[in-house]
Amino acid sequence: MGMFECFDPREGKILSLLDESGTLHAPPEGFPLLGDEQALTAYRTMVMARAVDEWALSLNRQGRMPTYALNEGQEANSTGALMALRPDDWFVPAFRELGGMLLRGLTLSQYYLYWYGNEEGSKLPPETFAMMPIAVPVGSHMVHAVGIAWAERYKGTDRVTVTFMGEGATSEGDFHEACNLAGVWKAGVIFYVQNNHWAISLPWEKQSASPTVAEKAFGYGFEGVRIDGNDIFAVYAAVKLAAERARRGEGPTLIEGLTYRLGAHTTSDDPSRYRKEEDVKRWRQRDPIIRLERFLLDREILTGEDMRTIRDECVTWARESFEVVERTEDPTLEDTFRYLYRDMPPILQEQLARRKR
Amino acid sequence: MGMFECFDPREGKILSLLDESGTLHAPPEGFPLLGDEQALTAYRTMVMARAVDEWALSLNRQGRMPTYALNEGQEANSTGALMALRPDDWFVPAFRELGGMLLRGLTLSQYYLYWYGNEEGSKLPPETFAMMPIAVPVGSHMVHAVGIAWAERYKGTDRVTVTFMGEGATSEGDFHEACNLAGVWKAGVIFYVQNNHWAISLPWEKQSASPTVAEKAFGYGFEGVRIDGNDIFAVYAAVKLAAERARRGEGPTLIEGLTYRLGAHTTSDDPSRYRKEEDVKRWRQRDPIIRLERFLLDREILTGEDMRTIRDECVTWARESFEVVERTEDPTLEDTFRYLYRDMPPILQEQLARRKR
Amino acid sequence: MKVLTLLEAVTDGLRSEMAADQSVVVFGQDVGVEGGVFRATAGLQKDFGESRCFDTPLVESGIVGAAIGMAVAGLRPVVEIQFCGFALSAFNQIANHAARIRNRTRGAMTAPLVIRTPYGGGIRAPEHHSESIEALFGHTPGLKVVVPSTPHDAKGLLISAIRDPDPVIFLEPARAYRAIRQQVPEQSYALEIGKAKVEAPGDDLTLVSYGAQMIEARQARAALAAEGRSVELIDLRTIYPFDAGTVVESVRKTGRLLVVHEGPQSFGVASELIATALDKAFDALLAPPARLTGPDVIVPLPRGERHYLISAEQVIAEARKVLAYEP
Amino acid sequence: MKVLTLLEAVTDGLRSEMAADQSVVVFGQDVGVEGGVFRATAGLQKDFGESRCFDTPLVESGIVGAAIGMAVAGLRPVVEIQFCGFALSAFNQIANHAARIRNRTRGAMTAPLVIRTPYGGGIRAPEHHSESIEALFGHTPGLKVVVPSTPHDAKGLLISAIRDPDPVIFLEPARAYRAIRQQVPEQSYALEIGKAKVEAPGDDLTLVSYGAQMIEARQARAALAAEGRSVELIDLRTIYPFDAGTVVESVRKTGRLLVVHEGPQSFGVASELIATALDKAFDALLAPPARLTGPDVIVPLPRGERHYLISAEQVIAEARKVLAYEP
Ligand SMILES: Cc1ncc(C[n+]2csc(CCOP(=O)(O)OP(=O)(O)O)c2C)c(N)n1
Ligand SMILES: Cc1ncc(C[n+]2csc(CCOP(=O)(O)OP(=O)(O)O)c2C)c(N)n1
Ligand SMILES: [Mg+2]
Ligand SMILES: [Mg+2]
Repeated sequence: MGMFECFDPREGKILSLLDESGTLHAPPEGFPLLGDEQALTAYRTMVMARAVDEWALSLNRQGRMPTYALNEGQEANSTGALMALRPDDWFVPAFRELGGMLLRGLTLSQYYLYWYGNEEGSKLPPETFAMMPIAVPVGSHMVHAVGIAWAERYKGTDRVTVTFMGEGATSEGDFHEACNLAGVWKAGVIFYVQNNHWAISLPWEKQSASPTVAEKAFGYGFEGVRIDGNDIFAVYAAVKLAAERARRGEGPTLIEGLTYRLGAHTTSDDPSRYRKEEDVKRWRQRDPIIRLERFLLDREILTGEDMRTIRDECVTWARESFEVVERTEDPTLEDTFRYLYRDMPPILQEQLARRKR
Repeated sequence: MGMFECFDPREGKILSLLDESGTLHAPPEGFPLLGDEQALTAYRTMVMARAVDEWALSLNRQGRMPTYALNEGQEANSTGALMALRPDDWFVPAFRELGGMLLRGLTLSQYYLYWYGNEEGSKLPPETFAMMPIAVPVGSHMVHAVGIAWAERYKGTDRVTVTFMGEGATSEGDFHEACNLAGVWKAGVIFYVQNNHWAISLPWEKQSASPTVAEKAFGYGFEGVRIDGNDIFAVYAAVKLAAERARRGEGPTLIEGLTYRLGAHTTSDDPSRYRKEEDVKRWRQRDPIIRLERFLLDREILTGEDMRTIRDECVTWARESFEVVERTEDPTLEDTFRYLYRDMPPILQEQLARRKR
Repeated sequence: MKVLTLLEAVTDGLRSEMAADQSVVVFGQDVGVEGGVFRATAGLQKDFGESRCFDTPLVESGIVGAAIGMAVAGLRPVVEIQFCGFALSAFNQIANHAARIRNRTRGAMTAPLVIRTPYGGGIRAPEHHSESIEALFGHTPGLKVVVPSTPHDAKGLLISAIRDPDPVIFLEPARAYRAIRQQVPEQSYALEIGKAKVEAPGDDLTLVSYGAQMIEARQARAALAAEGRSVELIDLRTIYPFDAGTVVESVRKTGRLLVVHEGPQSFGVASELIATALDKAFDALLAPPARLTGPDVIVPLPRGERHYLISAEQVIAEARKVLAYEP
Repeated sequence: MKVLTLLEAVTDGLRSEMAADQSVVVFGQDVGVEGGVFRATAGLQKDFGESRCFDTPLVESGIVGAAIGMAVAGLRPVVEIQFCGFALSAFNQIANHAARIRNRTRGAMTAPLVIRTPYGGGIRAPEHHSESIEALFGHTPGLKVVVPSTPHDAKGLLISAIRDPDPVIFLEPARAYRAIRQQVPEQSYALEIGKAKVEAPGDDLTLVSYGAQMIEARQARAALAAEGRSVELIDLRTIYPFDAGTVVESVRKTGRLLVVHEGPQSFGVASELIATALDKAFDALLAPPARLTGPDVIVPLPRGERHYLISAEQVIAEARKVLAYEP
């Protein structure tokens, strides 16, 4: 314990380094800082994620894209986290971690392909991505991360595992079983909770009577910390420290990133039914991208001109990537049967043959 | 919060009033004490529970009783708890709450009948017992208690609900969902965890990395307290306070009763495989019954003679009750079909008719 | 009478039972303020108050488990699971408690709760949003499993489910939610659970289906009628306890049986109906009873779903085979 | 060769795969120090160390979920669920993840794990310790479901299950754990999953069963032989993917089929085998294929269990009926 002593969530502490004005405050002793180059990478990644979302939304409105879940406003969480990890560290996402996925080298067209409704979008060889596919049953995947972390220790590697979830997912029984096992096994896993304040229409206050998500960790014998999830520097620092700790075999950490779902739950959702525009407006002030832009401008790492160029590149890339998707062959009848088992059993061969007629 | 302020489990505090020598220490201001009459009732109940177990064990060895779970050493927990509640408060047991069941007026022969392997043993009209049947799937019944507590509030009664579980049950996902719902609903429920240090062969230290069970409550926004579960006075006081709080609509409380499973997990288990006799010996010193006997003798509420008489009565009652069980008719073929639905559907009628031939 | 979609009929059924019986409470994820992800509970919180219709945290097992407690304490909880695929996390509560409390207590306690959940494919949804798991529930002793295929049945069967003294799994065909509009009585009415419906009489073939698949079954019957083949179309409506009598009677008349449904073939509904028909109508069979079901695969994502779903053409082709069979 | 009980054969199978493959790890509740509530893992922790065989907290869902992660990361986890009734709390992990990860990732990832769990009645146990839920798993696409009935098969099939590239539910007949002793080879051997076994040839009737029920099936075959009736006895061994070929071939020869098992009848294994036999052997049938199964009820507690379990006499009586049927 003690790594986050100065940020005990039970005392209302929150780790935040880059404020809304884009001013970077000196971190506590020993907390790592993103360098300028990294800040730039983070910026490109987040802007790309934003552009991907915006294009997906308009594609959905055009009837070219089925239900799609947006990352708008939450980009700093998975972006900062994945920048703090090694490429071979395991990444077990929920479904709002586009930034992190891009950093893992997932091509945009494959990402779009998933949401387009093609299983090829989740074809992720572990040796290439060290990343699990999107898990639709909320809260059920974190325990996989614990198993992966156990396996890596067993195999004698020092790879750590980060798993993401929303604050709503922390209500599911499997969250509890995952945390309890991680504590007992001292598993090298980081539970990153994106507390975006909403689970579809349910606000965080009604999700749990606990004042914070972070303090739930103490009931499992490990540390939890609350951070500003829209602050790329805070995310990077917290995950980096937690990862070092995990690598040293000192066990799990729970990080609650305070963030906000600026958009609808998915393209099928209408938030005006359950929340006020004012709240959303307030959070727009805290947009992780604007904040980083101000920082980059102040530091003269980027000019406004550069930023426009970056945004345009991203928009173009998004559009081109989706065109690839629309040109992609749909899965065949065989594909529907081929991947149930390594070797197709006779009963499936027969059902397939019958369908072919 | 604050009722158990002076006993924050995170500071290693434990509520204990009657020590092993039988000396009763003055409780903190406002903590209720069992009166002499009640202490006597508690004693009779616990001695009865012990006698019932001992006879069941020997019946099992004689091949007259199938697998049976013993309460030996844990009697004070459910006995003290049920004495602190109203007869109409709901009681949702696990399977080691014989003392509490006896206080609810469950006849010994019905209790034995359950373990004997006859569903009639669980025929418990709510209006008579306000008690749920024994729940075999560990950890799955606490959420029922939360639903019951919600329903009583909805119906406008002030009945509260107590549910029991072992420390092992707290690892199950349903424990988490029950606590989270109870917190969010401010349900009038008391989670009483009998931490008897073992879940079959798994010691508490390996069940969770949390130093205590009690502190898990804080992650759900309510209070948890650790008490000496072999101390009938401490149990009574803690449950009474928690019940008053629940009745006032102030929500749930988690009580961790520190106790010990002196016997085998069940009659099918051999603890010598996984634990040392010394540990058991140490806990025998803390036997809740011996402790209460010393108190009753000191206070001259009972003489040694009285105690022998009580024990003999209990032994006789146990034996007679089991004779009733052995004389009881086994369930019929019809019984096997009759209770699936209120009205037996044609398909079951037909399956039944076919079996009759 | 008013014209309603199946979805609106569900809301209407909930509404009328909530109005009639104070002990009916509706809860689940997003059912309150939001009115449900499909809007099945729209307006109920506004009209009946937060204590009658409310949102819960993300806890499928907890929702069902709490409903069991409420039911034992005398209420009539009607819970929603957003998609039936997510009901699997509540399977322990459903099968090991809800289905068993009456038998466990020899009738001293019951759990008269209703679990409403959309099922089936064809809605271009992500993974886990298109399953058909009625046979899992049907194989679990102590449960009743109901699947309406029309607005009229949806309201009447839901009302019966809520009044039923035992736990009922109420599977709502998502693909049919808005597909059909139908005249539905204003007032409350109950349709008997456990009764199949002969939707249209016929002599040459007994065609059995249920839920959204009834849409293609009806189209197939019409097409075959045009060819001069007379098909008796049966809507099973209850998966358990299923109405063997109606199916067998029809098969004894037609001598030919085709069962069509979306869910996996092995250990599925069609296999059960065929085995049952055999028990009771073997001598009357003119052709081997046939199954046209989903294969034993995972429902594909939208771009491949057409390979899984059963079209009217496929039903027609299969029916022709059964009709053509010469003993 | 050595003489082993089915239980000892399971331990022997685990032992030989653990010795052969470092990636095989065994865990679950009380499997380590204690060696399992049935002693199936006795001695493994002592011989292979705590990292190869260890105890977990009380978390069925967590056990299976963690095993999925380990399997994806390249291990071969073999987990024990103390009784199959408790596997229901892990059903979401089993059906929504273990069974789907290969298809979900188009073969990029697999979950080659084994879930060992005792099933079936007749052991005078409390509630939830006597269920037969093989059909629930069999109806779940992506799973393999294996049930051995002899020590020899138990070892060989368990070894195959551990080596299998896909998730396998390995159901161990608790009633047969110590009931049968048999010669079992010392060395390691694998028996093919998906293959039924014709245990004894016959011409008049095909009798199919599996697991502990094979005990009564064998007795029935012997008794009927004494009456001069020749019964072909088939041990199904794999519930999914089941061996339709072997069953159908036999039925085409005998023209008569009787399937016997403990689990509930509706949507059960017998119904599936009968529907399948019908697809492929209708013309060869001399009598309606018959089911003798557990009724659609909850397994009674010990004092009433005899009303549920199927005796050799019942099998004989049912077989006589099928044999006596005149077309
Ligand atoms: C087990 C399960 N229940 C319900 C759903 C439907 N659903 C999808 S996302 C969601 C809300 C999740 O909230 P949270 O965990 O906070 O993640 P967020 O959407 O806010 O990123 C729900 C209820 C689901 N996918 N899985
Ligand atoms: C879900 C489930 N898993 C496993 C079991 C088998 N089992 C019965 S009691 C028990 C240990 C329970 O430990 P604890 O909760 O501490 O209660 P205790 O036995 O100590 O009173 C286990 C593993 C069960 N009954 N239910
Ligand atoms: Mg959220
Ligand atoms: Mg215990």
